[in-house]
Amino acid sequence: MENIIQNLLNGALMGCIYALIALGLSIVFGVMNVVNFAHGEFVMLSMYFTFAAGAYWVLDAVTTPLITFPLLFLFGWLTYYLLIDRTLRYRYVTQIAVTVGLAILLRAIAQMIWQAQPRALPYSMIQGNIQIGGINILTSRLIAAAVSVVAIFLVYLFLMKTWPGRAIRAASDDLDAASLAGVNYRQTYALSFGLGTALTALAGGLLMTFQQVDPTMGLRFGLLSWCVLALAGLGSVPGLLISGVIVGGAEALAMSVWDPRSRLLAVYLIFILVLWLRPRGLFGRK
Amino acid sequence: MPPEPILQISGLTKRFGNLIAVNDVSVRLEPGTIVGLIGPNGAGKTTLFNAITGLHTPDAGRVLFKGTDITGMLSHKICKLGMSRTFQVVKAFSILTVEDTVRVGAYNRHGEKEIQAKVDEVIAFCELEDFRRQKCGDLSLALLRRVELARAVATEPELLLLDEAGAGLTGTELDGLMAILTRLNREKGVTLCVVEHVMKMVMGLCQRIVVLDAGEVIAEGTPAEISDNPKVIEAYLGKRAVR
Amino acid sequence: MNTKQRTIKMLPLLVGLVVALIVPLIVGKNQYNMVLVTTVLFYGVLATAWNIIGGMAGQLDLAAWAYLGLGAFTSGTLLLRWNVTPWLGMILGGLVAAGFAALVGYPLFRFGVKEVWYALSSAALVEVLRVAFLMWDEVGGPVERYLPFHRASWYHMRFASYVPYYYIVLGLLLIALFVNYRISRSKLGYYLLALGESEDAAEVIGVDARACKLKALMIYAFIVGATGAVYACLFGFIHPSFFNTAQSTEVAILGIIGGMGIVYGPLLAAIILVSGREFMRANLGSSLESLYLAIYAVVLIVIALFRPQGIAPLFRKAYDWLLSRVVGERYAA
Amino acid sequence: MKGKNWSALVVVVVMLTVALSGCVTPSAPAQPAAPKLPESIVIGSLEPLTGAHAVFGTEAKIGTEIAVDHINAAGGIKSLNGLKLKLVTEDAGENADSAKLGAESIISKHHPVAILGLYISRMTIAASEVTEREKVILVADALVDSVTTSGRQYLFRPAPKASQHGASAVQFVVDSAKKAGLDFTKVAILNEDSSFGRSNATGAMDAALNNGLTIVYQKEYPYDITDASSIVADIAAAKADFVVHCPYFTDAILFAKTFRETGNIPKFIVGMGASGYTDPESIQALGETAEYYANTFSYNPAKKTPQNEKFVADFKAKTGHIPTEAAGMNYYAAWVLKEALELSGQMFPTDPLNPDNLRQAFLKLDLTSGPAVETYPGDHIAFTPTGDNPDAKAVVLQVIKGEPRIVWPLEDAEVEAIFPRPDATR
Repeated sequence: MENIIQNLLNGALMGCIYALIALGLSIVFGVMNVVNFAHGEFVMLSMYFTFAAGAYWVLDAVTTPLITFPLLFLFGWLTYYLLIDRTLRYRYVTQIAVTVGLAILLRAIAQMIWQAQPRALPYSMIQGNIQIGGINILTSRLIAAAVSVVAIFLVYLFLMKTWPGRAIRAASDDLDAASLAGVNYRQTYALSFGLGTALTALAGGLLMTFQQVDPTMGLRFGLLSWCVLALAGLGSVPGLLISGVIVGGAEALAMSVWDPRSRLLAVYLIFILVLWLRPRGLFGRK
Repeated sequence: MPPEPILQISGLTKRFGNLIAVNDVSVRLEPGTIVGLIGPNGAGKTTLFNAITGLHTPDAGRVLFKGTDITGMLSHKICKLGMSRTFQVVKAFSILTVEDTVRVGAYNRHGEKEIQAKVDEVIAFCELEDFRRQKCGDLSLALLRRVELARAVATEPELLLLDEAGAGLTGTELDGLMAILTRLNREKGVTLCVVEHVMKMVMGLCQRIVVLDAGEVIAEGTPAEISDNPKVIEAYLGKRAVR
Repeated sequence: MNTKQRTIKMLPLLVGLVVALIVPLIVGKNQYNMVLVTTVLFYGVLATAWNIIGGMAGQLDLAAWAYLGLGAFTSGTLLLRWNVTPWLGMILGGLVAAGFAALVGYPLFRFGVKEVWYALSSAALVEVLRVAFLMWDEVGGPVERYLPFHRASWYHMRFASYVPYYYIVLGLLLIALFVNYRISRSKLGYYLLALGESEDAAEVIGVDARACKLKALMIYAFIVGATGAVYACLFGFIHPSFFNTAQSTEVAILGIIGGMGIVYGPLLAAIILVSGREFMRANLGSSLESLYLAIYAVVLIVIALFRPQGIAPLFRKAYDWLLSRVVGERYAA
Repeated sequence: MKGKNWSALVVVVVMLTVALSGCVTPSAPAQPAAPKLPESIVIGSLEPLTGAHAVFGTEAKIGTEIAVDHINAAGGIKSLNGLKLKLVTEDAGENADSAKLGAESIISKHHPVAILGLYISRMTIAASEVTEREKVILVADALVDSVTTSGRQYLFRPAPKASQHGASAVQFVVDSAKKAGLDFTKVAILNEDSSFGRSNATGAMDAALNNGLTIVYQKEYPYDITDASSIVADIAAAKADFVVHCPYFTDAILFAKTFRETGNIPKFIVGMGASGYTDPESIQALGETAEYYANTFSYNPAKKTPQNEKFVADFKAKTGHIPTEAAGMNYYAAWVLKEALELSGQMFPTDPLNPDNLRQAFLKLDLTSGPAVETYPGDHIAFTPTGDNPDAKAVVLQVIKGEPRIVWPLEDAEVEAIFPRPDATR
């Protein structure tokens, strides 16, 4: 029993990071209705940047987002103007084709630069564990989860309280009306895409404190974040957090009580069931 | 004793979250007539159409078509029963040609053997001869509206719902459309229900008009009665004044 | 259309068929080239089958290798357990794949899962099956199951050369093309194209979108499943790694690049892109590692951005031009 | 749409022709004429150079390259008038079909006498269908037991097979515990869920039962696992004395970090099947966390023989680190091949490169000295008819002060094992 609580806790903490990853996707898909199949590859790229910053400048993984966040923002911003902007007038099929192409490209580039072998950073300064009763909490997960929650809250405030945030939300509600009200959709879209991409930098930094990265990692995070997004539904930032925790918890539970391989099964079964039975997601407003 | 209505809507309600788009609407359509459905933007006309044709499931109320309860029935089954529609925002089959688009509608009642004859007939009827081999994606809005009408006509409906078929058309195009609709009504006996903003078309075509505002029926009557109705004037002008 | 025009229009088909038939005579000696052309045709079959659900019905299915794997496992398991010939396994594999497609497709379409969500759920399906078969030790499991090794046996569909496989895959390709062609000329085809453009608009003019999509999905799954049986024999084993998301996505990409809903489009894309990819792999592979992947990706992005309707229309234009030059405007298509 | 559909098929035809003409390579004569020898003996290295397994394939290729250089520098095949070896390489991709394609490609382009490769068992068996058909000797560096049990005639595997690795890992711990006077009875067995992982685990389980140990925990997990904390927690709950683990690569790093982070470090953790804990890349990625981890190996980089020291020095000069298992296996495999060619030259002077003759030579090999044995884990090389060497032995490496050191078998040990782990928490 203790073991199950232990595993659920680990899963829930992991789920907070999933929520952070899905938040970027949610902004991109929710606001711009852009189907980004390369989101997982952005996470992978962030992790590699973190690795590079850690390996060459001897930074601790947790501090690397200071550098990688602006870098990824710029990357997302450029990606928007170079690729995504052109796809807006076509059907979603074209968007998928373009973003899948981008995903393959990023994977290939990562493989060329960092080779296929997984890369990891040495022990981070936030590693260790805290014992509470029989429960063993990993410090890195705890801090990662805390940072994720704070980041999600800050993004929430940004969307609710600041002018650019309102512009993003306005564009998500009704593009035509927002354009009339003086919102330049291109800038807003570029901003959203940049922000959505930059958030993966934060997640990447946190993940690298306890995980390794390899070029094929993107697919897994991509599907995972779509799953969290589907479960949460569009437009609910706090809902993402709950969904992330549900997915993380389900994963950990499946791994410990059923079979370690069933982790994916649990995640995808949730995903498919949600699509069938509640396409709006648990907290969606659309 | 009035004849059996072709469509009878009673107490129809459709909500989206907290928004009540259509509230307790009851309407009767007599066979062979042309009825106008008007109202300001956001009055719930399109939602009402969607609820009738099965694209939305209504939250309450019933829809009877030729005496059959079609509430919540799938659109294609309703179409088989003899009702079709067009859309406010044109939904063209851009990669199909005009001819093939009409063919899709014609398959509703015809097998492979008679299909070509039917397609030819509808294309002639809707005066689309010159464009039959063009792709819908390459056509102008006015023509697309005509093609939408044609593919609906090809299903051989008894009742046809037209959602702003006249929007964005020039005067000549409008006259052409009205002529086709009149012929459709007279020659084929198709009952028409038109949602329309273009008053010329509403007044010129319809025998009876239903006015919706904020999801509710606020007036019903002949064109003359409606144009004098103070509630209708308020609904329109009131809205405009707010803007 | 007079006889001469018809002849001109059938000409490409005949020439293509003749060339396809004599390919082994030209390159049959070189097994590597044989396996290359077989691979190209193999992707051609998958992409052509995909055209039914993806191109015509507009459902971006990313689960090709899920059905392929089901076909391979059905046929392979039947052969291993009960010594059932893969020739029969092909049909049974196709049926299992189609049945599974119905099982999955019915609720998906019933609950209106579409567009990006359909794409994602189909991608997830591949992963689900991969994991499920990894865990299902009686049939799958992590250890490869090798089909009985025979130097050559018609009964076991094992041959010492790729030439027979080439003809089997060519046969499947012709079937897939024929099925596509027939569908594109039938009520189902027009219905699929219509609902692929707008489901609502198709529904209100009498198209039963759910049933049509389900039919399309099942036909596609059947062809892909049958191909899976041949795939298992070609490589001599079955393994859950057959359920491959990246390769499934590639099939969809070939369909998109070829031109959605155009019968010969996906085949064209498969011929150009797959042979290009294998050429690059052979020539850049060991020296420049991932470069070919990058080039492949860039080509993909460029085509998707600047030719969103696919490459097939370009080829048709080129052929029309060629015809008008050779036989005069009158017979040009 | 009428009719036009087919028109573009002409273009298909054109493309097919273009695609094919690009593929066609001038075909060389199929077999060298009997008495006349070629200018050099072509051997191939077919390894996964791209994709998920590229890390192993690249090492393997370097190992083979160095071996060929050494063989040629030492005078080539002496029984064939000092004929030199010529190495050709090809990428085998990352899955079975690309492996098969790679095999077809390298054979049709270069007609090698023998091929070394393909590290990944699934790929090896797929490619071996091609080498069987074309009668090309395949010297395999893939360890799964079933590679040699599927009835291949032209396949030989000098390296110890996976179940030998599993058994060695357990035997090492049992020996070390006895030596340290500890009573180890409870073992946890972990493996990633490929056929390789399972083969290793099977060997370990048999060895554990033979040694009277209790298997208190046994788990198979996917190699792309991202969170090992639940498994580590379960191992702690099962109170295992030591863990025998067959990781792939990424997961070894993940598990090592998680053992440390959760503070649930068992008294010993030994890896089986080479990949994982003691690879230079893993040590680099793990930093000090790699300390005390042990791993079985199909190659002994510390073997104190002139040939081995030469190889290690050359390898280090080229790559900056000591040879990994993949490199070592291919190095001695190339020497084994060289010895077989020598023998074939003696046995069949008229047609030494005939695949059936070369196969006979392989089966007749009986080596106890020479460069092959000097780099080999074990001191006797001879093949059974299935192509295995029953006298192959896995060695155990342990990371001590950041360097992998040979600690077992005791007679080959470089240093004494640090046993049990000083940082064990229970």
